[in-house]
Amino acid sequence: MNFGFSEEQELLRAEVRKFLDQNCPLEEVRKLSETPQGFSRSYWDRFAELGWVGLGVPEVHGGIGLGWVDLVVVLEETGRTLFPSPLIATSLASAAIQAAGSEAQQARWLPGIADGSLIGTLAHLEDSDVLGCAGVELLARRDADAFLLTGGKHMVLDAANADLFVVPFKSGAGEEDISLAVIERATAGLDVEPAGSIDVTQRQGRLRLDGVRVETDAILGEPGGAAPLFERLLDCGAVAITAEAIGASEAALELTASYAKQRVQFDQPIGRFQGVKHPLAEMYVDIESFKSLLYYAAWALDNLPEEASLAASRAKAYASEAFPRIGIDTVGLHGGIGYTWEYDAHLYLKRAKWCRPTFGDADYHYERVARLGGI
Amino acid sequence: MNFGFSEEQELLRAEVRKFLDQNCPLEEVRKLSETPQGFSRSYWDRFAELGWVGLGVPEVHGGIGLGWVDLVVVLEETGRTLFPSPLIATSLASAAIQAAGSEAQQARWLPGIADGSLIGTLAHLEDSDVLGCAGVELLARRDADAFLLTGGKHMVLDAANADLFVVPFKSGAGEEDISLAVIERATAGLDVEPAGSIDVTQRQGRLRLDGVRVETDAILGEPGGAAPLFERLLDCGAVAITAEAIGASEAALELTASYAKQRVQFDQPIGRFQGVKHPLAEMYVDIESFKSLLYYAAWALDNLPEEASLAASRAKAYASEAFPRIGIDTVGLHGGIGYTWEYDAHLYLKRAKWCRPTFGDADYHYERVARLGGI
Amino acid sequence: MDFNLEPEEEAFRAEVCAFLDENLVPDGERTAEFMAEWSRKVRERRWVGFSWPADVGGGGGSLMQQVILKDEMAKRKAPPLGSCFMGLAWVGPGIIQYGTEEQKQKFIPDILDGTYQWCTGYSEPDSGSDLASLKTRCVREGDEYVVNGQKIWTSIAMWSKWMILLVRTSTNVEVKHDGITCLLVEMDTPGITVRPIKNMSGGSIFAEVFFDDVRVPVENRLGVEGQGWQVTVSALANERSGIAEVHGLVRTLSDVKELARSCRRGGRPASQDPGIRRRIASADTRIEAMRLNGMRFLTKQLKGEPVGSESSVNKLHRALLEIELGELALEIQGSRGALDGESALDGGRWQKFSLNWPEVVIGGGTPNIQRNIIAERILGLPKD
Amino acid sequence: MDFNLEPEEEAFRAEVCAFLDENLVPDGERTAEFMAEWSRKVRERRWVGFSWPADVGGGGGSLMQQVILKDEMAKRKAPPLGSCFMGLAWVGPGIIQYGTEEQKQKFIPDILDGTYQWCTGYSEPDSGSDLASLKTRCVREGDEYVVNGQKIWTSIAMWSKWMILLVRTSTNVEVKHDGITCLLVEMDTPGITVRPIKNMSGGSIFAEVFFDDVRVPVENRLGVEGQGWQVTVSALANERSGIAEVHGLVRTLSDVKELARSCRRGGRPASQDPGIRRRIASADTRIEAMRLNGMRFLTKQLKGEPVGSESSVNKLHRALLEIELGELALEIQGSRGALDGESALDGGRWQKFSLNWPEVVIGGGTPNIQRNIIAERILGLPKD
Repeated sequence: MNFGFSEEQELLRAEVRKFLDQNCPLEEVRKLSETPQGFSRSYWDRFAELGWVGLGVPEVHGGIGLGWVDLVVVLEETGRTLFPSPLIATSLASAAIQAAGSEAQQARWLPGIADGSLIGTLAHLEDSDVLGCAGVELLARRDADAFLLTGGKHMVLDAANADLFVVPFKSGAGEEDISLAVIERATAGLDVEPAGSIDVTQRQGRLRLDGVRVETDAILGEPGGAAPLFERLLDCGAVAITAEAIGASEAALELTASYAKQRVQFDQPIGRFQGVKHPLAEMYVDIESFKSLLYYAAWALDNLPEEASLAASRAKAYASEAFPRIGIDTVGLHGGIGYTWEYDAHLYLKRAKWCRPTFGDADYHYERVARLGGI
Repeated sequence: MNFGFSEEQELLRAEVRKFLDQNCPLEEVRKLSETPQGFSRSYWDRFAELGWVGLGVPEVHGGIGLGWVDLVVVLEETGRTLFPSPLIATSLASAAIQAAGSEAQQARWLPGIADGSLIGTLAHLEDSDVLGCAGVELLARRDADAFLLTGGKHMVLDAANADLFVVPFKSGAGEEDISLAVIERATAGLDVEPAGSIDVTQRQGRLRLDGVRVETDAILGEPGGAAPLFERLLDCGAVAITAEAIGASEAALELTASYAKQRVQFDQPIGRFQGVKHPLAEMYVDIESFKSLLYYAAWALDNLPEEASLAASRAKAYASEAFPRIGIDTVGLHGGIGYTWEYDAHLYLKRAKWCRPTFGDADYHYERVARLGGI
Repeated sequence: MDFNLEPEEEAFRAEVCAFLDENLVPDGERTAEFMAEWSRKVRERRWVGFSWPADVGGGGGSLMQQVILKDEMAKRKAPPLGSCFMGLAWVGPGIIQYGTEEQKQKFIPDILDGTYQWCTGYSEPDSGSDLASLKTRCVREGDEYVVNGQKIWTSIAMWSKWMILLVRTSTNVEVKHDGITCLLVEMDTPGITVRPIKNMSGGSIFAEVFFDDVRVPVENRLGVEGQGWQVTVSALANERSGIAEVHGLVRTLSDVKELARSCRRGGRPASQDPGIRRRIASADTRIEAMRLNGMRFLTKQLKGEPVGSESSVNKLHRALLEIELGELALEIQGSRGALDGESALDGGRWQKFSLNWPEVVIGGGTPNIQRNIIAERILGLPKD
Repeated sequence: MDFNLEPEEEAFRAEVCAFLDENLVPDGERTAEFMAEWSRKVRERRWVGFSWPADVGGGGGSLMQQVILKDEMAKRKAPPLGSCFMGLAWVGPGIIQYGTEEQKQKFIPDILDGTYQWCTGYSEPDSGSDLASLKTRCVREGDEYVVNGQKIWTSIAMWSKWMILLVRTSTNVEVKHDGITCLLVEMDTPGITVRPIKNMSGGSIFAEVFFDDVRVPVENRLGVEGQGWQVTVSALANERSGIAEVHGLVRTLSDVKELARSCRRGGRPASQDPGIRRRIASADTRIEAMRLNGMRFLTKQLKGEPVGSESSVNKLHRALLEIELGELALEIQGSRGALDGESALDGGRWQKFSLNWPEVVIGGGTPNIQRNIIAERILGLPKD
């Protein structure tokens, strides 16, 4: 029994942290957020070189062949500095291809993912905004062996930057008719429209499909058999988002605690007042708790798939509830300074607001916890 | 515009308070709670003599002819000292007879109510535990002009002490088939079974009806036309319970604040720590707020019936949420002493737990606020 | 207890309604010409500064009449009465109470006419919640005060012609509240530098204001030297009616309800989601509690009883509601709550709203300060 | 990260399971004879005091084995290992760490055998959260200490033969933590009076204990004179595994779920009420967080890293969950939640449960104390 990270993982964490601290502190993040693409190709390439983009990609395809727990280590650090990159989106596309792609499909896309040249994403939501298989309404028309897709997906992570889109669609009415297609950016009929984000370090957009032709060799696994994989990808998404939330929350807590130690009012550091001290303690309690839940969920993704959905929902539910509260307290306990653009507090609050609904909010996940927990 | 009490009402308050402080402080309440009937006939008779039982009964029938705002004044005081009496139950029965009783019915029952000799109650709930007309499942059999009732009611306030039961029943499937009967204790087929209460100062029980014969002259108003009155009586019940909750909460807050001023730990009165001070401030905020809501609801019962349901639901919803929290903090902020039988803190907590579901809990009333508020 | 109006109050309400019927156009149709005309008319009726004494140009309205006037204006979403927000809120009342005859003549008409804006120089970098610890230095030299120091969180300093300013004229005092003096300062006085602060929702309402040997004529002192704290406290007391805030919250909640009807969550309208319904009902209930709390305080005022710390009850409610309604509005939108700008619902109105609470929550004294006020002044608990 | 067990740990788990398969009967069927037999058998296996060194009669079990043992026991709702609760929890560990050879021989076997109960004399009327301010006087006279004073909230004092007692042997100290001494006192010593305290749910677990010239032989002192605080702190550190508490909460939650299935609210099973479902899921999630937090702390302990204040995280969760689950269980019952005793569901089990939280919430250090510990010791904020 060992609920901790290995030495290799701790080393990985230290390396990622060092890289980010040296190259992309928050001033740099702010600058990147003002560019249209929102991230830096050169950092991305370095990330790939260091093996962090292809962390989960099998070694034969140019990756390192590690698991979700290792990715969590990286994501905690990217979350801590709000590092903007298509890492989560690409990891989800990569996970889909790894899980169900044929040898040929893996060989076609995974090396590019691992070396940073192909940015991937998962187009998991439609206008109904219903998560999961029930929300897949994109209905394919059959054209000989191929499928023709016309419709849209919204809230697609890093849509405008992506080269590969993993797109769930239906070829019939039921869950047994759901397939996942990998569609390349240059495909005819595919169009992307970027959308604004409450968290300026994030990019997302709408995907439009107008008679996009999907050949059999672009379908992952058996046509119609993708429902379980799609649900698993949503769990992966919830885990990845929550991993970044841990890092961001911890950074917010550090910022606030250190302010509370130095800010003097009524001749005392405000951190001496229980009205400040106790909310900070609650932040800590919440972070430690959803951290434990998240680590376990990541471990379950790798080792105990039958428990992964419940574990992921618990982690995301707790984080979706706690992180926005942490963001609000971070701004609020600072007083006026916390409300200014120059100060960093609001960056965490905005991440929290962005994070909450992404891959399911607390209402969604608590309901799922209830259902999976047998009531 | 005057959202305050009149001089007469302030005088009434002072008199009730003086009577209760002199005659029935909490030690006395504790003693009464150990008796089977749970209240004192002699205090009840004095209450009646002083006009406080017949407060709402018209003068021609021996009462004072005042309204719900006046009754609230009395109930805040009885709540403050947790005075045990069938005042709320009797007031509800009395309100039913006043509102829909014929001249003969009023003359038959109201004078006895006003002089304290008849204790009344409202049997508003059945085993389904559904509040309102939808919960009335007691189906009458017709026997010539009379109705025969067989069934039960539960959670009947002061059931074992009551002489008169106001009983809603159905003679058909719809809301237009609901009637209210006044059934006297001695009626054949009527039986009462007392039930234990989490709040030892309260009495309630189950009413069993086994072929109870209700003649036309025991029906209030037109047979089948009682639905609006029944809903109003439930609003009256919610208002009455909440009025007592104000008094009890204020007493709990006083007890806790005064303890926080004198209890010294870490060389300070604990009331200096914001961890104690702020919850006390929140108690005050809550009490003032549901107090305002309740006063307005009582005023609406008397003066603006079309707003009374929404107003009553807001007051009861807020109180049902806040009062138990106040009770818990009252015990918790005291530390060990608050947990002892001898100390009074738990009496308020138990009242809060009793009060919460009675005449509808926060879930019920907030849902009603949403519905009446147009969503 | 009586929520009905007296006959003469009803008459006043009828007068207000008649005026509004005749003169107000719907929200979308209010042109610049309309606004100019509106300002002229309400000024003519003395509804600007309606509660101020008639001899300074105010309306001499009673407390109850003010409530009626504000109530009817809010119901129809009428434009504000007068445009000099802080002048009308507390600078004017402060000058009326503490000012010299000359000061009244010089400033009050312009405040009523909305000729220019006032700003308020209270907070300093090291004096936020603990306002009385302020340090901006002020030394008298002959007929002038010389001011050096810095203010921060000064709303609309960049658009104001005058500032009401708190400075420290003496450090040799037993309690820090003494030794503070209140000055009226023209913003184009040499030595004043204004630097706008960009806030987290992207706008700029606040500014830093720097004072470098700023010379203020002694006749621009408001009240007695060293008693600026009292001037401030009684001026700020005018801020506390709380009725306008309830109207604002009512309007926001009604928009949130509309939002819940139009957004789908988990495949059905958000307004059918029991959790959302519960949260809306809870907000509705607390807003109604604020309205009624306000009426209870008003009743006390009408009876001539002092109303002080009770206003912290509504301030606390308001702070929490501003935060909660912003969260609720985003959560109702599901994953679209993560959008912003043109991509978002209503052009990102709710995203912006959900980031604007600090203006209210921090600006008017933090929730912790309000809790302290209640605990110490009302419940009598020991001071921190 | 690896939640699987090592082979030798799996072997130990198999051993435990085999024992339980063979010896345990279901909860309802445990007669007095069974319990006596059970106690004998687990004592024989050295599973009582399983973590204590073998040379004092303990099991010498590793940390991980303890967890496995407790885990399997809890899963089958087995009776506790040993009956001398406080003796096993902290008195024994304290004696093992600080006791003399004589003390070990005198007390440890009886604790393991459950021959009698120990109680804990820490809190005083004026020293609750601020335990170190205790004042019970203690003067040495020759070979005896003479104790005068009062303790309160002493669990099971009325059923105990011995007490571990903190007294003040010196007031002439710089910090109040010094000058405290730890004594082991036989409860039938002349001068001791025990008065049970009836608690709000009607039972009596606590007592007041009065000391009137109580003479305690010097050889019954535990540790050095004046260093009783250290003895106490390290003894209490043994209380902190937190695993048993999680098992208790899991069991309670599972009963609450069952309750929700069987009760109707507003015409349907409470388990279909979205608000109730949400609250159950939130409790479930926090309990799972506690379990996993515990495993993270355990991992640190296994690696030999110090685990201290983190345990306050789970203590806070537990305190709030004990309160919330009680409230939830009553609310699920609708108006029947207001009943009690025979009239109530399950004979009033949930009513009693909903009034028992102070035992946990106040007993183990109030939530505010836990928040202070986290803020000060982990986050480094200044002390109150």
